[in-house]
Amino acid sequence: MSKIVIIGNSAAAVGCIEGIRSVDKASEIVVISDEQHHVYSRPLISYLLLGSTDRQRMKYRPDSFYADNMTDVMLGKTVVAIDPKAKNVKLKTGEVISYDKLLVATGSSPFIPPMKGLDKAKKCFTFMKLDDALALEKELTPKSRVLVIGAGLIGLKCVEGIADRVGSISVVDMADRILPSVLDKDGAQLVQSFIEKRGVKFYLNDSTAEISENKAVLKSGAEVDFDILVVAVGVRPNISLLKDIGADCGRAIKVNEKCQTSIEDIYAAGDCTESYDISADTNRVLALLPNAYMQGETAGVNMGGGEKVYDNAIPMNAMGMFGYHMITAGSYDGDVYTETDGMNYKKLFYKDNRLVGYIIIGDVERAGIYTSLIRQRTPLNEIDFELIKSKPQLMAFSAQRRAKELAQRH
Amino acid sequence: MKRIYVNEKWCLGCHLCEYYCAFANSGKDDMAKALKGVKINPRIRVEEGEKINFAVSCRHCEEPLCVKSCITGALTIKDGLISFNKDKCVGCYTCIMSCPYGCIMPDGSGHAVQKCELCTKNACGEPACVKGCPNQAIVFEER
Amino acid sequence: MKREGEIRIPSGCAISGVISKSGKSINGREMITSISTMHDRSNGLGGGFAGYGIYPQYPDLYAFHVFYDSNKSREECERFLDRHFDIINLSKIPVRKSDKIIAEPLIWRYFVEPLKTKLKDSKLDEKEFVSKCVININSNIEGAYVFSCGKNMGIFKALGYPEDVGEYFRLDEYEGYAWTAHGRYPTNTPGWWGGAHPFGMLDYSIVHNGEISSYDSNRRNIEMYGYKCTLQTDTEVITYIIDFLLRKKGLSLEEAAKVIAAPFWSTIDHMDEEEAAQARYLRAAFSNLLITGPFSIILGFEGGLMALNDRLKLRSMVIGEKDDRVYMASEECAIRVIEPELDRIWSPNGGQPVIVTLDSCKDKIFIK
Amino acid sequence: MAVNYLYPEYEIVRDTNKCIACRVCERQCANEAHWFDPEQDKMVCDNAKCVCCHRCVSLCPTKALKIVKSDHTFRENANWTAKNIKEVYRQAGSGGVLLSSMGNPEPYPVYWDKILLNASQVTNPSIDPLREPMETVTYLGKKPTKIERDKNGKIINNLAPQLKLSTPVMFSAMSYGSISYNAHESLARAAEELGIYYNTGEGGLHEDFYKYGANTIVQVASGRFGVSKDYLNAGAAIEIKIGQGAKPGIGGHLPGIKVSEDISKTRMIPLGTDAISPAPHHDIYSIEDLRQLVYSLKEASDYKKPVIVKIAAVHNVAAIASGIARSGADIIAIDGYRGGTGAAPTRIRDNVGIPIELALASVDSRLREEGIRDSVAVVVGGSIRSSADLVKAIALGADACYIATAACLAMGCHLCRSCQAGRCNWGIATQRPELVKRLNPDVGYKRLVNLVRAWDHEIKEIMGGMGINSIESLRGNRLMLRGIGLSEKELAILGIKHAGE
Repeated sequence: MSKIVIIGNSAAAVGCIEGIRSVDKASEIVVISDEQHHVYSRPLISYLLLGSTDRQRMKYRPDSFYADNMTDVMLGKTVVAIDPKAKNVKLKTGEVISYDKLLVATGSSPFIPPMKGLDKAKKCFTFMKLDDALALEKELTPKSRVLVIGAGLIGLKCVEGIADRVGSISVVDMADRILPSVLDKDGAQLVQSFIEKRGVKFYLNDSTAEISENKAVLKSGAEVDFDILVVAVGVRPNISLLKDIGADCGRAIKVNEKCQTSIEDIYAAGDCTESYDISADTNRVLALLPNAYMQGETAGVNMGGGEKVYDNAIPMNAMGMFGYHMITAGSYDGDVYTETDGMNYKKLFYKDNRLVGYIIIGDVERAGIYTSLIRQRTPLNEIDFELIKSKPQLMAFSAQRRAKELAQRH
Repeated sequence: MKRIYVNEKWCLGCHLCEYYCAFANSGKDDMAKALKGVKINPRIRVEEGEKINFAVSCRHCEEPLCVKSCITGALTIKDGLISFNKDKCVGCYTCIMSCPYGCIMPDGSGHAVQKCELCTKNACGEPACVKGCPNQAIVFEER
Repeated sequence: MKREGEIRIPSGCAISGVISKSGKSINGREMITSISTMHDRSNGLGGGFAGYGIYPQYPDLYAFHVFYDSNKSREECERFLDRHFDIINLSKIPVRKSDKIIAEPLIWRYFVEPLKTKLKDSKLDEKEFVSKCVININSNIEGAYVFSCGKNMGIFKALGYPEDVGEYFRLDEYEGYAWTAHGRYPTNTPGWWGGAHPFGMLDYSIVHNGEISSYDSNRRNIEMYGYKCTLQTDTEVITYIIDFLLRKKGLSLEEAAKVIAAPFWSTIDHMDEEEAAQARYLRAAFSNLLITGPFSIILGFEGGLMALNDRLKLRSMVIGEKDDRVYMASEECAIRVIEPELDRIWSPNGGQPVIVTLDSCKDKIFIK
Repeated sequence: MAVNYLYPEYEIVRDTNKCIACRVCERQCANEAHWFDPEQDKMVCDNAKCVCCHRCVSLCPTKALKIVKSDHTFRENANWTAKNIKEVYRQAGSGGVLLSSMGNPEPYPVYWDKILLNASQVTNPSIDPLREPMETVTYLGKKPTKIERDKNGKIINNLAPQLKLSTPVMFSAMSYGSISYNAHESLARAAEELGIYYNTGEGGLHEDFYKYGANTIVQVASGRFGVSKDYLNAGAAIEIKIGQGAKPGIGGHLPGIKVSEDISKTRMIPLGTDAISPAPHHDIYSIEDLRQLVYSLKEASDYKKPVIVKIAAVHNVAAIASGIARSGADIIAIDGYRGGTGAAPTRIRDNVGIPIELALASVDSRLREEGIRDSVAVVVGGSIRSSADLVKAIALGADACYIATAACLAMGCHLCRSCQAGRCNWGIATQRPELVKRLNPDVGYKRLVNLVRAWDHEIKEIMGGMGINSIESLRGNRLMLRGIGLSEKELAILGIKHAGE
């Protein structure tokens, strides 16, 4: 029996706790979180504003979760340092918590680039945590003019969340298209048009030149009046705790397949880490909830004395805007199969006899079959690729494979 | 745990499983009342090929990617059964992205998903697709 | 009213038997006493006795007991007997008239042996010759009925309660080493003496209590082998089956019991391999001679008695022992009344034969 | 187009209030009687294509369908019935021999229904099969003529080869070709589980089914399809088929279109060729020829397997059976005129042969009269519809019964009697793969097992009521039977008394 300390209290932490408890019912678990909240789902903050969830329902796990898993939680406590030799962590309050094994799941923080006059904007928010959303919500009025800087996932989900509660929304992004990290140009155009129908105004290939209290002047010369400013240009992994003690870090903390860092008995998971993206053969920060959970779970099982590897991470995103859905995964490289039909849009990317990525907008049914092809690195010559191109279906697999998948437990 | 297994050798492609599924989850007590004039949205789907047909529904995986990926905690696994809490679902479709079998689908509302829960939450008792399959191509058993 | 042979008449009954293993004399009076105790198991429509060792003066001659309806029948029968047998002695069987015994036929007794030339011409063995002749008389001579035809044994039967029948035939004047008795409870009122029991074939006699359900199956099978079930009674068909199995097929008494009251297949499966193989063989080979439905029988034969119940034991039967005597009866009271102090008394299981022989002929009887 | 004189025999009735247009009827009708009409946005049908097989009715989830016999009428009379009129029209249209399937449908007397069973009351106790052993195990084969003993006096097992049945039922011959692979598999597996036998029919034995050999009777018919030494030794018994109740004196004809690769291999004939069974065996023109074939087959199988000779019940059946009993055959199988077939000329099916009840009674009586009943077992078939028929057959003198129509019904057959069309919607009498797969042997075999077990329970119940606890005591026990509404002559042939006697 040992003592496991987890820094952070989101998906990776929950994955870790559930991973530990799947193999180890005895060890002590301590969760240290700088937030004051029972574990909740970060991506749900936009749905909270939208009204499709509430404080209670957005809890990622039930109220009894910590008790059920025999876990001590220290909420509102910030870890300031790790001593890997003494095997303890020091809190801002001066408390020292020892550990036998440590998980760093510190996530990431909004990145606020230097912008001229930003300090003049009185109602300026980021959109990452529950407290951010609650603060933003307080300021929303039906007449509010909102300027969102950043047309990425966070920015647009924020747009969706507040769209019906404000007067107008403008979105500025330096990129030439919305959702530049997940969509290609054509797909982005399709989605953009759809969002524009809801009255949202986009300023792309553009950025703020100067911000004053209620107005932003853009580099293009355009002027945008606003009451509320939301900055959502990106996030930075929180890696300082480990970087300070010499752990191997790139853009984020490096971990192996077992989610171990370069320092003994210290694991890391979630948005603060880099993962190996098998679709692109490269290390990336895959800041997405499923990845965080699975990394956390992998770390947890290993910390609890079990054996688990996580070796098939890929970028993937499922997102809806005003009921218009898109699912993307992998990397957009190699040969391309495209299919468009009105509001439905599909691109498959394949190379070296493997599917490596896809973008589907509109009819997303059964997209997971494509995801699985990427993650399993299924050789395309073993399946009926022509058949599966048009529609994700198990019919494209061999009868033996189907028998295995459908007539056996797994 | 008892699971649903399909054997395509015996699937006739009659689609009755889909109708029995849709009826079982309609909450109505009469099939004609439930399904007449309705485009059904069943949780089990028959794939049709040239000489092959088979039905697919949630496999209730032991390592369920949908549960691990669910951003809300609406999908949970207990005693092998993967259940879905509609109340928590926000319709993000991360599960649709994750399920390797394509067995989670949008529900009728478009704001949430639906999946086979082995008829544990309706009045059917045993999975309706299994009961309704005329050729035992779908079975519910311990393997 | 149809009589036996014209219709099948079910009946309930009482049976009793006794044997002295050392061959000591037992007076017929004892059997009368025994069977009268079970008066209520009869209804006055038939009673009878078989005694073994009762004709020491003619031990090697066949003793034919014959009922005649008329002197015409007698004359015809005697002509037949003359043609086939050497008649050493003939007489009316002495009786003690009583108002309890009515509708008497003529009752004659003949001590005979087959004519050597006739026997030779027939190419049959002696017993087969005799049985064929008896069947011939019973089937073809109207009004004549041979109801006993063994050596050194005799059957006595009539309409009436068995104790009255015993008195009528003056059985107190006979001594034998073994006796059986029968009281009958038929479910109609036939008026024919031949329908009473025991039923005999050569030295085999059967007293039987029960109503077998396999009757027609057994009858139709046994009739393929030269028997004719003229009386349509259980006793008749059981006697023929026993005669067939023992005399024609050469089975031992135990083997015959395994045919008649065959062990259940489930029982056979639990036997050791050799025993099981034999039991399976006997069941498969003689499947149509399995007798089902309730029966308890006492088979009398030269040198012994065998008691046997159907395999479910649907009829009562107890066995008592005292010194060299063995008693068999439907009810214990029928034994206690003649031997109150028994060494042992028990109720054999269904299908388990109880075979008792004279000490002097033990070896002779089992394996032929 | 010529005028079609025939009006559809059946009408498909759809309750549109119940129909949810799931189209299962359309998907499941191989005759294409149903389809969805998008213009009317509803299901429509063509009654002329309906054979009343009930596939759609059975699968319709809302029970929106029923099939009714058309009340359309000809101006018929007792002589010119609708059937006669229609058959004339059909023949005038086609110029051909009319073909039909399954057994004789004409309203000749069904003697089973005129025979009543006995039960014990008072004088003899009935036996409760739930409390006491109740035996239905049956051995089929010759009984030994004499007991032989070794030098220690132990009985030597000199029994001729026997078939041991857990209950006196066997599945009678239906060839692979006339019925499907899955139907054969269902029969084979059911026979194995039940401890009884199924019969290959004349189409050989598929290699997949050699493993069920211990429960298989291999048939040798006039076409000798699929007969080889391996085949003869693959089963537990060999049956020489002389005749079939549905078409005595007639051979068989499996059209080449049904001779698929698997069937061609199993029958040992070229792919796509017609498989024609001659009317007689051309090596059996007399009873002594039969004896030669019996012994040839015994020779080929090392005298280890009983040989069955199967004949149709015809007028002279008793004498023929007597001849067979003396031919060395171990078992005689008699098929009555109501026995089924995959295809027979209608005139033959409806007019040739005699009822199995009378044939059985006269054969059993004759063999007993001749004292040879124990030298042969008698198996009868030809529409044994229930355990009651079976019990009556045993009591009349049969050792066991063959069932095939009832077995087909168990597997889903609805007696639409259009086997000859090869479009069996239930996957039984067809070779079309998409139809064959409709009979999942896991389902089919279980239903067969259920049927036979149910009958076995009923047999035991009936026997118990009679006070009989072993089937052999029922065999030939005609006192357990009484006729009802039968003439003196019929009673005499059946060897039973009238009820009340």
